[in-house]
Parts: sequence; C-alpha cells; structure tokens
Amino acid sequence: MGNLLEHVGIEKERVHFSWISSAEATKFVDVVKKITEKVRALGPNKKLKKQYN
Amino acid sequence: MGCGECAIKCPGKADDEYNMGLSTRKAIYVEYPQAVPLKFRIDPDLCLKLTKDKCGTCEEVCPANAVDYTQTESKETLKAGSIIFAPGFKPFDPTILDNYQYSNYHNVVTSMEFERILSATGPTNGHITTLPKVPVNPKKKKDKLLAEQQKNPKRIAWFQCVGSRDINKCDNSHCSSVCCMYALKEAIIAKEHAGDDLDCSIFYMDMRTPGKEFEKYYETAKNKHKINFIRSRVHTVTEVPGSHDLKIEYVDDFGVRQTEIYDMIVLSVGLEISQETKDLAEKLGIEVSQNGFCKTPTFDPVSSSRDGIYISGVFNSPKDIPESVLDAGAAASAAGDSLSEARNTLTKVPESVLEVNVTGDRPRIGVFLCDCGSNINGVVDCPDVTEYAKTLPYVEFAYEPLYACSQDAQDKMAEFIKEKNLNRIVVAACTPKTHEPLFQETLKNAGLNKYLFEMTNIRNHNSWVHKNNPEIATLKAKDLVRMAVAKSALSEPLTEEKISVNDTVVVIGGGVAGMAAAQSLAAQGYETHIIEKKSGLGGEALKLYKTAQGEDAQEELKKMLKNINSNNKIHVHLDTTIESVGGFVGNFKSDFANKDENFSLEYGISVIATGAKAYEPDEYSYGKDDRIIASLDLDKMFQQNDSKLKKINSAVFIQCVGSREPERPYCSRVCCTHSVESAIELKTRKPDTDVFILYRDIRTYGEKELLYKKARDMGVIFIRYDVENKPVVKAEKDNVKITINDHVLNIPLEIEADLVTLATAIVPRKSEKLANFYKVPLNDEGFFVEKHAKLGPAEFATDGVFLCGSGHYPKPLDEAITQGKASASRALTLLAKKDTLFTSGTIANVDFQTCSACGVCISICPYNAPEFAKEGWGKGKAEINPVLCKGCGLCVASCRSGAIHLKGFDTNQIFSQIFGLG
Amino acid sequence: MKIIKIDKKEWEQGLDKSRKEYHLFGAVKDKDYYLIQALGDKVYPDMESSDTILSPKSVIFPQTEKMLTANLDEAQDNHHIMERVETDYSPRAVLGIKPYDAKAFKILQLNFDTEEFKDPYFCDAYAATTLVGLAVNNPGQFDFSTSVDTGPFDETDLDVLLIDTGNEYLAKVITDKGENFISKCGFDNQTDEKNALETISKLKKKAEKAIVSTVSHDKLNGKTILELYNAPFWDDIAFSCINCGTCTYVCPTCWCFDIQDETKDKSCIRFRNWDTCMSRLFTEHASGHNPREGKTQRVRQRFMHKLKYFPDKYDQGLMCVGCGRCVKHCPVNIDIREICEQMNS
Amino acid sequence: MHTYTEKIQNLAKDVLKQGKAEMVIGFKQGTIPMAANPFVAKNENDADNLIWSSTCGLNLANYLPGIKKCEGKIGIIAKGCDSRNIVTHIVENKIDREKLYIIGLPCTGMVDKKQIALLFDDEITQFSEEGNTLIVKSETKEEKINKQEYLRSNCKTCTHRNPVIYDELVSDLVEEQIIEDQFADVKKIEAMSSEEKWDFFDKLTEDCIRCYACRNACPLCYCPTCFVDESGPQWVGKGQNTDDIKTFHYLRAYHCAGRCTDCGACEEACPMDIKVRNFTRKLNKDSLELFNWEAGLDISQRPPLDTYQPDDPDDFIM
Repeated sequence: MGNLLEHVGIEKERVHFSWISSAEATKFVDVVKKITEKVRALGPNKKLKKQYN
Repeated sequence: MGCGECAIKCPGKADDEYNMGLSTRKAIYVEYPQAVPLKFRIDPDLCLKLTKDKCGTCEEVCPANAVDYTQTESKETLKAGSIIFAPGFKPFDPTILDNYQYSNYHNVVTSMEFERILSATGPTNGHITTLPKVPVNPKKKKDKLLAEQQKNPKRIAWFQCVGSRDINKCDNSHCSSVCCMYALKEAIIAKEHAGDDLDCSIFYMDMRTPGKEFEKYYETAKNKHKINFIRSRVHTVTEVPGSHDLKIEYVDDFGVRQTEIYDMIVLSVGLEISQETKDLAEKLGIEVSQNGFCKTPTFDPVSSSRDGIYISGVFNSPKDIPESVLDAGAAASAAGDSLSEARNTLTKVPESVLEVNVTGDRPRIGVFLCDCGSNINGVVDCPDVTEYAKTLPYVEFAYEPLYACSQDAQDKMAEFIKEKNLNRIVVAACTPKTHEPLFQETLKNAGLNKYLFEMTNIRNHNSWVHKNNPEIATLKAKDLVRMAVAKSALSEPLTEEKISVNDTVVVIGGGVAGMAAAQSLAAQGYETHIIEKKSGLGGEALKLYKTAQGEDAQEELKKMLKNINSNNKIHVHLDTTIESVGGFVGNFKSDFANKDENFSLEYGISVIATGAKAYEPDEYSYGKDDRIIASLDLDKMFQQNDSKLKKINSAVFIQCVGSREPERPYCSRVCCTHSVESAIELKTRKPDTDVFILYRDIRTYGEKELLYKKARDMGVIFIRYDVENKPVVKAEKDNVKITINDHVLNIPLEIEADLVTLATAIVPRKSEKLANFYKVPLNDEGFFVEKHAKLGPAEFATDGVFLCGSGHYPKPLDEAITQGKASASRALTLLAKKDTLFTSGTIANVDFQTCSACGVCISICPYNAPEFAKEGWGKGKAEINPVLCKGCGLCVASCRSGAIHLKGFDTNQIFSQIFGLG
Repeated sequence: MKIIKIDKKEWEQGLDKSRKEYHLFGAVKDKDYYLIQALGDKVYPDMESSDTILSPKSVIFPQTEKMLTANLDEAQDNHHIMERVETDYSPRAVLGIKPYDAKAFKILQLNFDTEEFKDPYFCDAYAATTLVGLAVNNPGQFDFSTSVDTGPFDETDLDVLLIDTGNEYLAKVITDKGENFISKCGFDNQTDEKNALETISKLKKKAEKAIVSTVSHDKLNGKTILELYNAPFWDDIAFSCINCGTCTYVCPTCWCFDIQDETKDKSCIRFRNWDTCMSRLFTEHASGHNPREGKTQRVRQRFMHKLKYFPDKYDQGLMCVGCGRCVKHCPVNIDIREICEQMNS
Repeated sequence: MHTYTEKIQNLAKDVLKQGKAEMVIGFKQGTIPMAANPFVAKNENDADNLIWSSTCGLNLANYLPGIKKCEGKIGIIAKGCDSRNIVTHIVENKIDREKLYIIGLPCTGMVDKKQIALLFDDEITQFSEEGNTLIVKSETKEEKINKQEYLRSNCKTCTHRNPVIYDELVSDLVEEQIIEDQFADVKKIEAMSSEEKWDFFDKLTEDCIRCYACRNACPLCYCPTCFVDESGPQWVGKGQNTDDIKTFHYLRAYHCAGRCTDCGACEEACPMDIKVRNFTRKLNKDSLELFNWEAGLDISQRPPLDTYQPDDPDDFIM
C-alpha cells in the first residue's frame, strides 16, 4: 500500500504503518508525535486533494 | 464512580505498594490503575479521620456521597462444597543478603522494582535512571543530593537465583522457575527503552528457559539484543568511592577472579511462600513441602492432602503465568466435579422486554452527556456541548446527568426513551469497554435493540488529556458527539444468533492428558468419547518408570485406566482415527475409521490431546550399539528390572539430544529431571556406580531442583558441555568411550561407560491433517498454537476446540494432567451455557449481489467463518457463519468487491463519522 | 457565396489576429496522437493531422461540464438554491474540423436544441462557436462518410470550409459566423467563384473516389424494429465486447450524459458527464433491476439506436457520420460497418 | 498466415468433433489490419475462422467468467499470460479446472500496434508476418520490420511465454526469455523524486477518458459492481477531475496486487495509449521481491495478499 503511494509521488513520510497495542500508550504518543513532526516538515499535502469548484 | 476527587484532596501520604514503594499514594487510594472495579479505599492506619477523627475532606468533596467512615472489617460465613486455595507467593526479600548491599545502595533494586521502573505507568514513566530508589520529589537533604547525581545508566547487571537455589544464605532450595525468563524480558525491554548502547549483563547459574517459545526468546536476547550472559554467582558488590557506581566481583568460568563496574544492579528475586500462607495451610490441614509449597500427587496435581481443597498457582509449585492459568482451570474443574449435581439450581431468569421495531423509522436520537462529577464537567463545558448536541441532525433530545452510569440516570434514560419516543441513544461519557454493556441493558429494558446504542469517550480521550485546555476540550467534545451522532443515525437493530450446543464431547488422543480431560468432563455429566489411534489407552506414560515425585507411574496409570473403563459416560474408541470434521462450535460432525467398522459422531466440543513422542536420534551412534540407549529405553529396563542393570559400573547421560538445536530450537522441558531421576535410581540400586550427566544447562525447575541436589549429594557427577563442543561417543569392545571437555579444567576428559543414555528431544506427532480438520494452527516445530500463550493455554482461537498434553508442548505427567483438567474446565464454560450462548450482533455480512465469489474472505479469515453458500439464492457466493464470525473486519477490508459489511460498523457509518469530523 | 483564397504563409498570422476575439481550438499532437485542444499563444493547429482520437464534440459538449452550484451554509440567504455556473461563452473557433465531425453537431442539435427543449449549456456554447472545416483530400481507410450521407467535402453545419489546394486554402464562407471569423483574421482575398468551385469540385470527386470503405443501409428502413431486435446475430456480435465505453466516447454523435452532484463542506456542484450505454450502470434502476442486464442487450442497444431507432424517429439518416473512430479504436474490433451490413442483409 | 493458424483450426475441429469441449474461444481475423476479434467457435465450420497472429494481444481468459450457458467444457486457446490468468480464475473460484479444455499456445510475443502505426503518416492497409518479419503496408509505403523490435513492452520482459496449464499444445514449447533486469522501467520511476513521480503520473493519466477499457480488458476485474460504479459510498468522483482519475487508476492497481500477470491487455485496450502498466508493474515488482511471488503459476496457491504467514515481510511497520 505504502509502496505504491510512494511510487506515484506521495512522499513516503506521509504514510506510516505501526503496530501499537492498546496497552502501549507511550508508544502511540511517540509514534504520533514523530509522524506529526515529519509531516509538518513536509508542509501541507496538495496531492490527491480534490479541488471543488 | 472512580472520579478521584477524594484522592486529589486527601492530605495523608504513604509509600505506594504497587510501585514497590518507589512513589507515594494517598490515604484514600486505588491499589493499582487497572483495578476492576475502579473503587477507592481508605487506608485505616493513615486516614486522619479514622485515626484522629480529624479531616473528613474526602466525605465533603465526594460528589456521589460514597464515603462512609463507619464501615469496618466484618466476618462472614460462607458454606461451600469445595475450596480453591490460591494464595500466591511473596517475592523474596533480599535484605538479608548482605553481599548484594540491597539495603545500602539506591541503585541495587529488585526485579519487582525494576518492573515498575520499566512501566509507563510506573514512578519514572518508564524512564530508566540510576538511583531509582531516590524519591521522585526528594525532601531530605541526603535524597536531594542523590537526586542530583541521577543519570541514565550505561550498564545494568541482573543477578539470578537471588533467594532461589540457595540454602547457604537463605533456606530456599527450590528453583523459582520464572526468574530467568523475566530477567531476559527486563533486559530486552530496558534496551528498548534506553537504546541499544545500554549494556545488559545477566549473571546466572543455569539459564532455565524450558517453556514454550522460551528458548527462542533466549536466543533472541543473545543474538539480536546482544545481552551478555555470564555464568557465575557474584560474591561481592561495593560502591566505587566518590561515585555511586557499583563494583562487582566474581569468579568466571575458568576460575579467574573478575571485577566489573555497573551503574545499576537488578536482583532477580525468587518466589517463596509467605509465613502467613504457611500458617493458613497448617490451619487448613494441608501438607506442604520443606519450602512451604503444597504437596500434590502427580496424578491428581491440584488436590491437596485434604479432600475438597484444591490448589492453584505458585503455592502448588513455582510457576509462570500459563501454568498458573492451567492450574486455575484444573482446580475449577476438580472443584466442579463434586458439585456438578448442584449446578444451575440457584439461577434466576431475568424478565425480558419486547423489542420495539424501529426499522424504517426516522432516527430520533437521544444524547446523554455525562459530567462524570467534575471529571468531565471540570474541563469540558458540558451544558454548552449539550445545547450543541440538540442542534445536530436527528437529535430529538439531549440530557446532561451528573453520572450517566448511576442508577437514577439509567432510570431516567429508560423514561426518556419512552417519553420522547427515542430510537437511537448516544452516550458521551467514558469508555465503552466498561460501561457499554450497562447502557445496552438499559436500552433492552426500555424495549430498544441494544445495538441502537453508540458511545463516545469524552473523558479518557478528552477531559483527562486536555486538562489544561478546557476550550479545546469543549470543541473536541463537540466533534466527538457530532461524530457519534452521525454514526448513530445510521445504526440498525442487529440480531444475535442463538448457538445450539450438542453436549457430547470428543477427546482426540488417549494419553494421560486426554484421559484426564475425559474424566473431568464425564464427572460433570457429559458424554465423552476418547478417540485413540493405538490399541490401548495411556500413550507415552506407559513407557515411564517413576514420576518425579517417586510414585510408581504404572500403578497410578492402572488406577486411572480402571476409572476410565468403569465410567459409563466415557466411551473409548481404540484403533480409531478421525477422518473428517465438519461444522463448528456446538455442532461438529466427524467420521471415524475403526479397524472393525467406521462410524460418525455429532458432538459440540472437541479436545485435542494428541501428545508427542520421543525423537529418534542419529547422533551419538544411537541404534548402532545396544549400550547406547534413549531415556525411555532405560525406563523400560527399570520397569522390567533388566538383569543388565546389575552389570553397569559406569553410566553416562547425555542431555539435549535433538533439543535446543537449530532444527529443533526448543527445550524439551522434561529431560533434565528425567535423567536426574534415572541417575538417582541407578545410584540407589547400586551406589558404587559412577554416574555422569553431561549437560548444557540443568533445568530442574521448581521443586525438581531438590532432585538435582539429591543427585549431587549421592555423587552423580555433572559435566557441562557447549553446543559447539559436544561430547564424542565411541563404542569400543569393552565399553563406550566418551570424550568431553571439562568445563572447569578446560581439558579433555575421557569417560569409559557401560551404558550411555541419551536424553532425546520430544517431538510433536504429525498433526497437519488434524490441524486442518479443525482449522487450528501449528507452530514452526509442529506443536499446536494455543489461543493465547499466557492466558489461553488450554484452548484454541477456534471456538469449541480445546487443547491439552504434549501436543501443546513437552511436559511431565502432572502438567499434562493439569492441562487435561484445565481444557475440560474451559470446555465446560461453553457446555454450561448451553441455552444462553449467543453470537455477537456485530459480525460480517455478505451482500450476495455484489459478491464476486473470489474466495479472498475464505482464505483470509482466521476463524473460518466465510464459506461458499451451498444453497439458496446466494448459492456459490460467500456467506458468513454468524457463529464463527468474531467481527474482526479482516474480510471486510480485503473484499475487493465491497460485498462484505460489518454490521454496526458499516462503511457508511464509518464514513459519516469521518465526514462528521471534517 | 464568398470564396476567399488564403496563402498558407499568411494562415498563422491571420489566426493570431483572430485571437483578439476568438479562443482557438484545433488538433495538436502531444505524445503520439492528436487531440483537439484549446490553442495557447503561438500554438497553431496541425492542419495535416489525421483524425483526433476524440471528436471535436467536447468543444461544445465537454466530457465533464459544471451546470449548477449551491451553497449549503444555512447562515447565508441563498443556501440550498441551485444557481447556474458562470461559464465563459465568448467566441471560439474550431479550426480544421473534418466535415463529418461538423455534421455530427447537426445530429447533436436534435437532442440539445429543439423547439421543445433547449439545453442552455449546449446552445450557448454552440452559439459561441465558429466551425472552420477542412475538406478531406485524402480520406483514410476508415472513412465511410460517403455511405452515410456525409462526405469529405460536406458543408453541413460548417461556418467555413477550407479546401487545401497545395500552397493555399480556398475558404468557402458559408455563414455569417464564418464571415465574421474570416474577416477578423484579415483574410480578404476574394477569388473568382467559378474557377474556385471547379477546383473544389475536382478535388471533391477525387476524394470521394478515394473512399474505399462503404456500408449499405438501404434496407434498414423497410425492416421492423422487432425483426432487427430479435435478429439471431446479437449474441455473436456481443461476445467479444468488453463493455468499455470507448466507442461511445470517441463517437462524435453520442450524446448521452449523466448528472452527478458532489458536495464538500458547504459547497455543492452539479455537473454532467458523458455517459455510455455500454455501462451496466447506464440503465440500472434504484431497485437493482436492470432492463439491459447483459452485454448483448447493451451492444444491441448501441447499434439499434444508431442505425434504427434514430433514423426512424428523426428521419435524418443514420446517427453516424462515418468517421470510423469506433472501428479504429475498439479494442476487440467490433465494426459498425459489418454490423450494419448484417442488419441490412 | 501464421504457422499456428492451421494447427489451431485443426486442433479446434478435433476438440469440437470429439466433444472434448463444447466451444473453443479464440480469435478470428479482424475487419481492419492488425486487428483480431475474440471469437467463440461452436462447431467445426466456425473453427475455420480461427486464426493466430502477433496481434492477438488481448487476454482470452477475460471471457471465461462471462460464459454462463455451457453444459460441457469450454475450450480456450491460451498463450502464456492467458494461461496464468486461467490459473488465477481457478484459484479465485471463477471457473473449475474440470470445466476447461485448454489448448496451450507457446507464445513468441505480441506486437505493439501503436509503435508500428507510428512508422506511417497514413493508415496501415495491410499487415502480415513471416516468422520474425512483419510486413506492413500503407497507401504510400511498405515496411519490413523485425518483430522482436516491435514487441509490446510486457512481451519484451516476459518470462512465461509457455502456457503453465494446458490439456494440449499447439506446438512444442518455446524457449523462455532470460531477462536480465525485469523491472528496469519501475526502477527508473523509483529513482525519481516525489515531485517527479507525481508529475510523471500526472502526465501519464492526463488524457484518460475513463472509458474503463483497461479495467474491462483485464481478466482480474470481474466484480459484479466495480468500486468506481458504487454510489454508497461513492469511493471516486465520476467527473474528469485529475484526482478522481488517478484514484481510479491507483485503486484498480491495488485490486490487482499480487494477481496481475502483466499480460498487457489493459494497455492494449486503452484507446488513449496510456501506459497503465506503470501502476501494476510496481506492485508486481513488490510481490516478487517481498513474497517471491508471480501470479498465476500454481492453482493450489492463493495470492500473497489473500493469506497471512507469520514470516511475511513487515519492515514497513515501525
């Protein structure tokens, strides 16, 4: 899934896969923080974002 | 309600026992955050109200008026038919071991303390720090100084066998069974938390990882996580002057004295029985061993010496979680056996309310927004959110109770449902995990289908985490409510299918585990069929001489067989194999092939007890010389009192033959004990025999350690070898020559033996066919994979199929019997619910029109719920068996044709939630 | 009638002049094939081009066309009121359009621009458009226009017909629209009509003779609908069809469309897309019932519509201008000529 | 005439005569040069119309699920890729192996018609082949070209020219090609930056008219209702919006992941000459690299995405 999105030009930092058990609250927070930082560094996504009107 | 208001205001403070005293708690407290029910209690020794009649703050602040100082300890008398005694253990207190300096140094901690340090909910939030025992908010000057010197540790050492296998400094001669594994786990997690440069060393005597998948874990710790393993007992720990670093001294494998510096030491403390338990055991009149563990017979492994009192857990013997769970099941089953006649005599049937048909009605949603005292309302502007909810589409009514889960709020909810003619309910409160069933019950009582309920969590996910941002929290609460309402509008009443359960049971395999399961099931009144491929019951146990406790295995087995054969509920089918399995939980049907005639059975439950067998080695010239034999061959000689035994002057046992090897990377669990037992037998029969046991690690776990000690006392010589440097066996005319490198002297040693016994691995039977029949998994080595390694060791993920015996993993007689009883106990939970067993409503459903019959769902479902419909208008298309479906959604996600829908979580519902957000 | 002579050297200059008033469209080769495109500055139509894959119908009847918008913000007064989308209908000229493609607009008008119903989007676009045709001197092997009442020099619905005589174009100015466009280009070299017509006539005969592909449909009129509908060959014809919409999308006369609404946040648009009778969805009812469930029914519908229903209803000949695009682009080689012959025999 | 044509006709006649199958799916001569028309021969006379040429590039397996009325077996001419899609059909419960009589055709590659057309300014009027030489004529010129140079790109990298499943063969098996770098084309895209990739696919799909010929020519696409046609939920907008167009292509590719045999029918069918294999090729490469999987080689194995193995690669999970 991620591979094809990356292949067609979606930056790979925008797609993350992680396995977090419901008991791993800290890991969840860490992962979300890490991803948020990465995505923020990339700036807003303009791809595959349909423009209406 | 568990709102915690009281604890916030309470002035009393004490060490938090749950965090091993590494942090503090209040005088009114919940013992640990996972406590169910989440209720506060008052510490009577600390509470100012109870001790000095001052304060009383908690009573004042409690919004639910739940504080009552007048409650006191009271005695109650219960009449019971059986007692299950599961008092557990006490971690060994290392204070008395002065060489480890536990009381003196802040950075010498017990493994229990280290567990809390690693925990995200622990005193350091999972952050590992040197000097962890320094208080979080140090008050004393000394502590403050220490706190400044705290740093991230670079090197941590674990000391094994602290309070175990030690009669020198303490009186615990047993092995605690679990410490090696937990030390591995702690070291791995420590590395995960602190990063790979953390240096972790484990000082041990024997690495004991005989449990299922444990050996692989040990290998991973060594090879992947690069944890150091040092075979030595450390004798001295001192502080490096001018720092808090710890200097340890030990003698290494070659007898050389070594010194090393560590930041932190974790003492892997053992399991022992508390004095309190010992006293209680005495009062109950049950016999205990020298270490205080309960004495239980091998063939009745959960029964104490007193009738009607059953034992479970570490009090029975030191054990890990899965064995404790098995004990529990077995004890429950044993206790139930004698009570089966009384079952269902005291149950009451609740009145049921007729369900209103809401199909096709316009949604009329009622929103209940819980204040949770100040838990939610203290942060979120609940009145504002309630007003907002009223403006949402299809919302007829919104209400803001103080506590939505309180009885009066429930009554109101039922009233409002009727009064306002509501047909969907949304509750914005805490977690559905604990409260959903309660609300659903209220819906049911008000005549609504319970799946017309939707819950959103504005406490745990919102007011708790956004405490400091009330405005954002209020906005988020609105978002959450809007999403829940959007989903709720599309919810439909769902039905739960009743599962009929045929109460006949089929046990596959007639070894001790299977027989034990059958005995329990029959004792509870269920017709039980034992299917045995061979021409007699007993399995591998027939080949054993004595049990580890010294009982005559064959005598005991005979008693068991007699009991089985005289039980008219147990039907034994010998020389029989299973040929097919159709159906599902409660409704299986199988064909069986028998040498006389084939037959078929309809049954509700299956117990798989196919066992395992001895590995036939090609190592060490086995089979080429009759002086080189396998363990069970020696048992046979003992059984027959073989005359050859008398001529043996020198005997050698070689351990790990076929086990812990690349092609069989597991420990066979029983062989160390078995060889030690046989060595003792040889020594007993002829004390001047030279007996050698060549081993890698001696794994006489639990009280089997006593046998190991006895063998050493009797003069059995134990010589360790490395897997890279195995002993060499050469059969010569007069004797067999074994060459081995002596691990102490590091020189080759030659032993001349009259008999070489190979402790061969235990390998599972080829069970692919059976695994396929019942659609249950096998692991890489061919052992069955249980539902849950820790919590579900006697059952499969597939409903209605249970597991016991060595087909699960190699195990001694007592453990096999325990698992047999435990599997029966798990089976009983289904059998006993015969008339009240329903499927869930939230299951997958196929739309025949869009189904392309490609079979992906069938291939991917872990529960085998989908199959191609054999009849009806959807013939040939996929169809979901509601009984087998767990509602996991795997098929829904993988259906390319979009034909599968998860009821209660349909795509349009999820989308409406997502769009509701944006 | 005016005939203007245009030196090819002056052609592009003339076009540039017209740009002040007109948006120009024409065939442009991008990648390996020709498409009709709006021409940017300094971009000129390829007048030597073979057929564009898609016909020029999209200039007046785009594949996706916004029709109405509404805002859903209840705070605003005009919420939930559909309003027509503002579209630029300033003059445009399509250059080098083949005569059969121009004729197709005549057929489209039967649907979009009638006494009874006027589709404002089509009519406004049509009114704004000047069709400048180019006679086909060297018809390709797919061209069977002469068999279907069109032809390489057909003037139907054209405003100007250009005839390539080598170094120059002869421009037959057919309508006022055409007159306006030619004058805006500054082409004013009026030529002797008689001579010019003679040249044109020669070229026309030569071109018509060069058309090798024919199709007969003379007997279709005499057959009943049911006779053709129940003909035995439909299953065999339809076997290879994969029900893609290629034939309908490349066809200059296919006019079916489907209306869709899309909403996001507080805004909503209604637009139409070309639809295709090859799609199962084309006739699927909300109930799930589909009167054209199988591909045979769908294939039959397409050919019956073009070759029987349409001629019967409008008496304007076949609903086909003989461009041959569907024959050329059908991935499985379903050939309307062959089917027409079968129906006619 | 292609050397296979006569063999196919004879085999088909024999099959129909002896009742080994009730019908034989093959190609008949098209009405225009370089066209072949999928065709079903139901009797011996029909069989005379069967032909073979290097233009029979569509995938006949596509027609199997559509055949509802057939009591006996269905005969089908299957080149390498067709046979792999037949395997996929069997695996995916579209048809029983017992229902089929497969006439295997060792394939020597199909030609890229669009490439050949580019050699001419006018229309091609004649096409014939003699072994490896293609003779192509138009009104204005004649070209003799080497077939190997004008193979479709998927045929150039094909390593399964011989049918993988068949009841009888049209000829002896041909030698399989040894391809040094199967996925050079994919790697070229992989080497691009995100922006370049995005632009590449923008350009690639800009002319798409959403006729869905690629989908409909694909044997893998047999769902009763395709996701693009669903209205509740509507996964993809229906207009000519570029994001909607791309979404269609992405999702179509995902649905082919681990199932695509790279038969090239999608590109062959596209009227706009869009190289849609650029989407599926990446997934084929991943399937091979991650799961050592090529689709349609074994009727006893489900595609990797239909199954779970504990040792499935999981490097993407962080």
